[in-house]
Amino acid sequence: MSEQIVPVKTYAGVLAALLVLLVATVAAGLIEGPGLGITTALSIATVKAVLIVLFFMHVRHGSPIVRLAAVAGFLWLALLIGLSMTDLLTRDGPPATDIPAGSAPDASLGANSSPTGPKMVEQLASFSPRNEASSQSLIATGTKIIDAAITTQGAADRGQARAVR
Amino acid sequence: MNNVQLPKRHYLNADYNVWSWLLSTDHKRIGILYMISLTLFFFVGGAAAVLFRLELMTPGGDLVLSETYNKLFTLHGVIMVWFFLIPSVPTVLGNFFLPMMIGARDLAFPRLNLASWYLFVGGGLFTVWAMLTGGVDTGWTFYTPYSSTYANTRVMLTAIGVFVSGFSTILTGMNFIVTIHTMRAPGMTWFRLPLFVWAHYANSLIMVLATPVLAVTLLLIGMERVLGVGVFDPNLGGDPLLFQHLFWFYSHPAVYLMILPGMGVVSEVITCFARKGIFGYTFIAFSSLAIAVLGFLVWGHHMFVSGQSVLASLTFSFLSMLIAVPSAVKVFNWTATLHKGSISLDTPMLYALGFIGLFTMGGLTGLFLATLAVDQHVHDTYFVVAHFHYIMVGGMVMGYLAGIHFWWPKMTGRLYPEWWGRFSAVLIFFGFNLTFFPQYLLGYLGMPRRYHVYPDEFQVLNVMSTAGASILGVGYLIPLVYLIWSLRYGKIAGPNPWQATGLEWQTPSPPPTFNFDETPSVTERPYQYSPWTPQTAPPPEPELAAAETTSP
Amino acid sequence: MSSHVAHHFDDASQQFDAARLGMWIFLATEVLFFGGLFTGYAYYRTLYTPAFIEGSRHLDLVLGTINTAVLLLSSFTIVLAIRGAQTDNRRATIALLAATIVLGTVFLAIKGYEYSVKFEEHHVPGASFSLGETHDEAVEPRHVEMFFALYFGMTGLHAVHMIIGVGVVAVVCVLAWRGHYTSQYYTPLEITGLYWHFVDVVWVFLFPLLYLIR
Amino acid sequence: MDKSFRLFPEAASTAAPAVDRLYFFLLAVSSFFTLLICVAILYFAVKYRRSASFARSADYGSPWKLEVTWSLIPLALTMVMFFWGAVLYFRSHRAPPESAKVSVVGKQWMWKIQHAGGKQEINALHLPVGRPVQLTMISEDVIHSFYVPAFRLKQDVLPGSYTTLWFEPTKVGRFHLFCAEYCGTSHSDMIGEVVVMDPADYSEWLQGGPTESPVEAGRRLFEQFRCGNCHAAPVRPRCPPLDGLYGSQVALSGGEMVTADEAYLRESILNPQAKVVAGYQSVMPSYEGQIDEAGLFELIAYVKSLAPPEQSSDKKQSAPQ
Repeated sequence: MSEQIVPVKTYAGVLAALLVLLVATVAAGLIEGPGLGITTALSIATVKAVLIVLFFMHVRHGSPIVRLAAVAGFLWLALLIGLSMTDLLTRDGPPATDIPAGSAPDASLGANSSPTGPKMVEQLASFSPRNEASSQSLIATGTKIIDAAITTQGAADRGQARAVR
Repeated sequence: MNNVQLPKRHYLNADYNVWSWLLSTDHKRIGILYMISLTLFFFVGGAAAVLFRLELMTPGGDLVLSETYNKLFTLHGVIMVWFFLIPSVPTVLGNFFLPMMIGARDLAFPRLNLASWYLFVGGGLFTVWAMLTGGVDTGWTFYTPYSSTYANTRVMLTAIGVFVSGFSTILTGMNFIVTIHTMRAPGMTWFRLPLFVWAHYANSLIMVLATPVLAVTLLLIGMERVLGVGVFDPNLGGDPLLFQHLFWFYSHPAVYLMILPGMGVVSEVITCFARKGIFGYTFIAFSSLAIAVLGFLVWGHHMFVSGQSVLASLTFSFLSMLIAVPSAVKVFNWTATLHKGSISLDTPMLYALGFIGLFTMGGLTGLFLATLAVDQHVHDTYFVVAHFHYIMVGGMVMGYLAGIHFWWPKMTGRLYPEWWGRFSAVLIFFGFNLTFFPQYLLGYLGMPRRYHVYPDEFQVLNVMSTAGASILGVGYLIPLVYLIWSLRYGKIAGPNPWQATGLEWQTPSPPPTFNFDETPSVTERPYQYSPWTPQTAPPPEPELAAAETTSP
Repeated sequence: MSSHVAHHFDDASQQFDAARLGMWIFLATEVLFFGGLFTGYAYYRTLYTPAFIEGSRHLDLVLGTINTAVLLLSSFTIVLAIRGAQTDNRRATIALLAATIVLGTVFLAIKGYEYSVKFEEHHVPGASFSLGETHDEAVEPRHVEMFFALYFGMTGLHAVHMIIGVGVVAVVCVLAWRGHYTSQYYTPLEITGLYWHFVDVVWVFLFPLLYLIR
Repeated sequence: MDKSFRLFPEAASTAAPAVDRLYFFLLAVSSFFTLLICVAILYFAVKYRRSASFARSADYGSPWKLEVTWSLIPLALTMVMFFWGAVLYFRSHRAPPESAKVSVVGKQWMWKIQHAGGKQEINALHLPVGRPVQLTMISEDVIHSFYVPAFRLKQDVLPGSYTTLWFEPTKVGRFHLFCAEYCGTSHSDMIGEVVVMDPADYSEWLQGGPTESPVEAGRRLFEQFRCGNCHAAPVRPRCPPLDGLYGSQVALSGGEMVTADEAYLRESILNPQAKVVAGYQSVMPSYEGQIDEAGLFELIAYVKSLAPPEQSSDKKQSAPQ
């Protein structure tokens, strides 16, 4: 067996760190206001998980492939959550012609309205449709670029459509 | 070749009683067990297809009721996807040959391998029982809220069967990855691995990382359906699109589960029958990994008209386009392998070339579906049906048959009748195209999938499709007959009837229980074929085989 | 070559590597198994943030904290049990495995108590779900029900893993008592430990997500 | 409907020729590569057959250049497909402001359609040629999908939330309307037709039969459910007033702002506690299960018609027709 024997002191140190972090996360959860708490709590949880994985699960001394396997699951979970949220956070938006006068016509792009509008998750706020400065302007810019590229083709369509009529 | 004899002792005659099979931990025997069970499931699923193709001969619903029709296509989808296509090449050919190709005596976890088979067969028989005695009508996609609230059929029983067999897939994938990492023979470095092994490595990554999400999704359907706890149904506060995200996070990569191992088989077969080293080994190997990884990033292209956000649709369309590149790289490299080879069109080669042609068409029509505006028109029509059948049947089933024919002599020690082999390969190719090519046209015309009755003007193309399906059905029955026939009457193959390279050919056919009498050591890259060797006179048999053989 | 090496392995080290890698790959699938529920959580927490905060207020933070500490401690005891095998200290191994079983059982008992309280308060999703009189009127009870659906789904799945874990630890404890494990061969102990720590890691994320949003 | 056998569908909307052009581009690229591969395979299989004699050589040196070439060419082509498809997709998600409004309710297994003027139909949609139309769609049960092949457009119809689809018919005629998302036993019976008419025929058709405009129907529901008892109480209303609400920004008790769009109105009727207006108590009961989706469309139409007293003239879009 090629396993290294880790001193008890190391394990005890890790346990102590984990318990301190537990106290810290509960304290932070009680003190901080809504919203910020979840970021802090998840950061602390991540630190705790990394400690357990590195020391208790011996990844620190593990072979590269074991490290890869340890990371892969979490990476793939990030893909699943990340890309699903890309949809959810940019989905809301009123239908096209129902936008009150004065707001950008491009706001119509997310044609579907979910039953309850999404609340922003702080870290991903830049994707939120409510954030005019980001997602809508992103889509608006995209639309403009593409529109410029196809003006001639659009005109051709219209012409053809009239001719058919 | 008449002087060649079967070896005296091999894995098939090592033990005869039933328990020596049902409790075997020999990867080769488990591969055979899988082959028998898969064949059974294939013909159950195929029978359903024949029935509903007959129904679709006429526009009206005159053969079966709507309920029955819906249960038939669901049965076909569920059985074919989970109990034939996904397990086919990995569990039969992968199980049998992956350890032999890397020079191992068995998979890393032989008992787990046997447990996988039990989970698979248990889940499969349970599902078939549930679907034949009561039926389920949700389609294999189980879309919510239909499946979770509205369907009155055996959704839960079917889901349980699929759930159980999912663990079989996970365990198989895990077994393969560990085997490839830890069990390679001396000298078998990563870039000396046959491409079949690379394909299975990539495939196992998907098995391991995607399947659990399906399992938990089915669990959530169960929660909603049985306990009435809302997860996906809007009436209970849920969102049906979450289901689609979770489901396609599994099911799109699952499409690559159905094609990557087939690609592995084709890489082996093409080189052998072109007598030439594979062109662009590294590119084919890494394109398998690229497909496996990119395959996880494209699921939203099933949701362009689902109400998904525009930004998400754009992202997924863009990522879906990228996956065309590794697929194209593979096709170009296989074609280049043929250049200046010494090609013989034996049965496995016919299947493999058929695979390349049909996969090319299936892959290219995938681009139509990844293109946002075209997908708005063809999504959920017969265009989609044709596309994925070109990949799954034109691709995977052709790959599976190529592999079965290529390695049949190794598995059984006997050759199948070559003329019948070529005949059925050609028949299947034409039957397949006649069945599914008209469906592309139907799809662009706008015929939605899963329609029991349809407008009259679609009839001509549907009749063509049904005619093709009957040819295809006959095409699949012929190999079943002659392969069974060959078990007793086929010519003795000898250790290496194709003069193939690769470790699996350096041991007698059928192989001994522990695969090799002596652990082989590897000194060169795979596919050291030389087109200059005259092929009319076979090279002398290795000493190994001669020593093992004896008169019957 | 040890007698514990199966026929198809060359040596004990290869077998150990294979077992450990196999366990890690299994754990990667477990991450995604729980991951489906975490995705559901992220999805609905985004949609129904106030309801989730409301739901979280109905959980017992003290018991949750105690349970977290219990689990962290059990990870410590099991890692020391493995160290015991590595140093051929059989008594320590057995005692520490027994301690792990006790801690796991304490966790499950506390969890069971929490569940029973939720039953009495009608917080279990389903027809009889009710938030009682005390809740914030601005939240929709149906969305709080979604929180509890995920709470029971996630902690339930976690508890099932804990029950399996306690069972497996009990088996290896008996085997250790019979002297199966030495510094030359302790693979089952090591992979049991990996599983146990993984279940712990899941809880480390569940705890703040369920108990600490307010 | 043209019932004769054909290999290519009719094109009857402004979107259709554009989609067809893209389709032909894809078809050309695909055919080229399919032929390239198939011809190459057949040619090699014959030319380099085992019995043929030629100078066989397998030494190619490094394949890097070739590999990079045949990776980049497909990549470039797929990027063209992506951008071209994205352009048309954008266009299909941006209805012209002058679009006529039609509401669509899908249920197992029929389409219920109501025009802005109140005319209702089942499994049929009558439209004037040459005028853009925007559908606002919702399902009462499972997911359906509104699909008109001749228009090259489809959009899933979801329970619980609105989706929209717009198109401009260019051809007089009758076209298939299909449900494209599998929705249960009689999925294939959930079909209807889109009848595109000359504007003159259309206005004649609109006159026929009894109609009650959605606003009037909505007012009837408003009175039936006694919504006015709270929302229109003359002195110290317990609920927010509804005049001029539609399209405005509403401050919620949580401090956020929302636009009062259709989705917001629908949610506030079915699930009043989700978004409580700042300064009000959450006293409104839920009307879920009491009003069906068609009724909700009417009630929302009525609320939309309640213009603020001073500036009623700007709300031309939501005013009763």
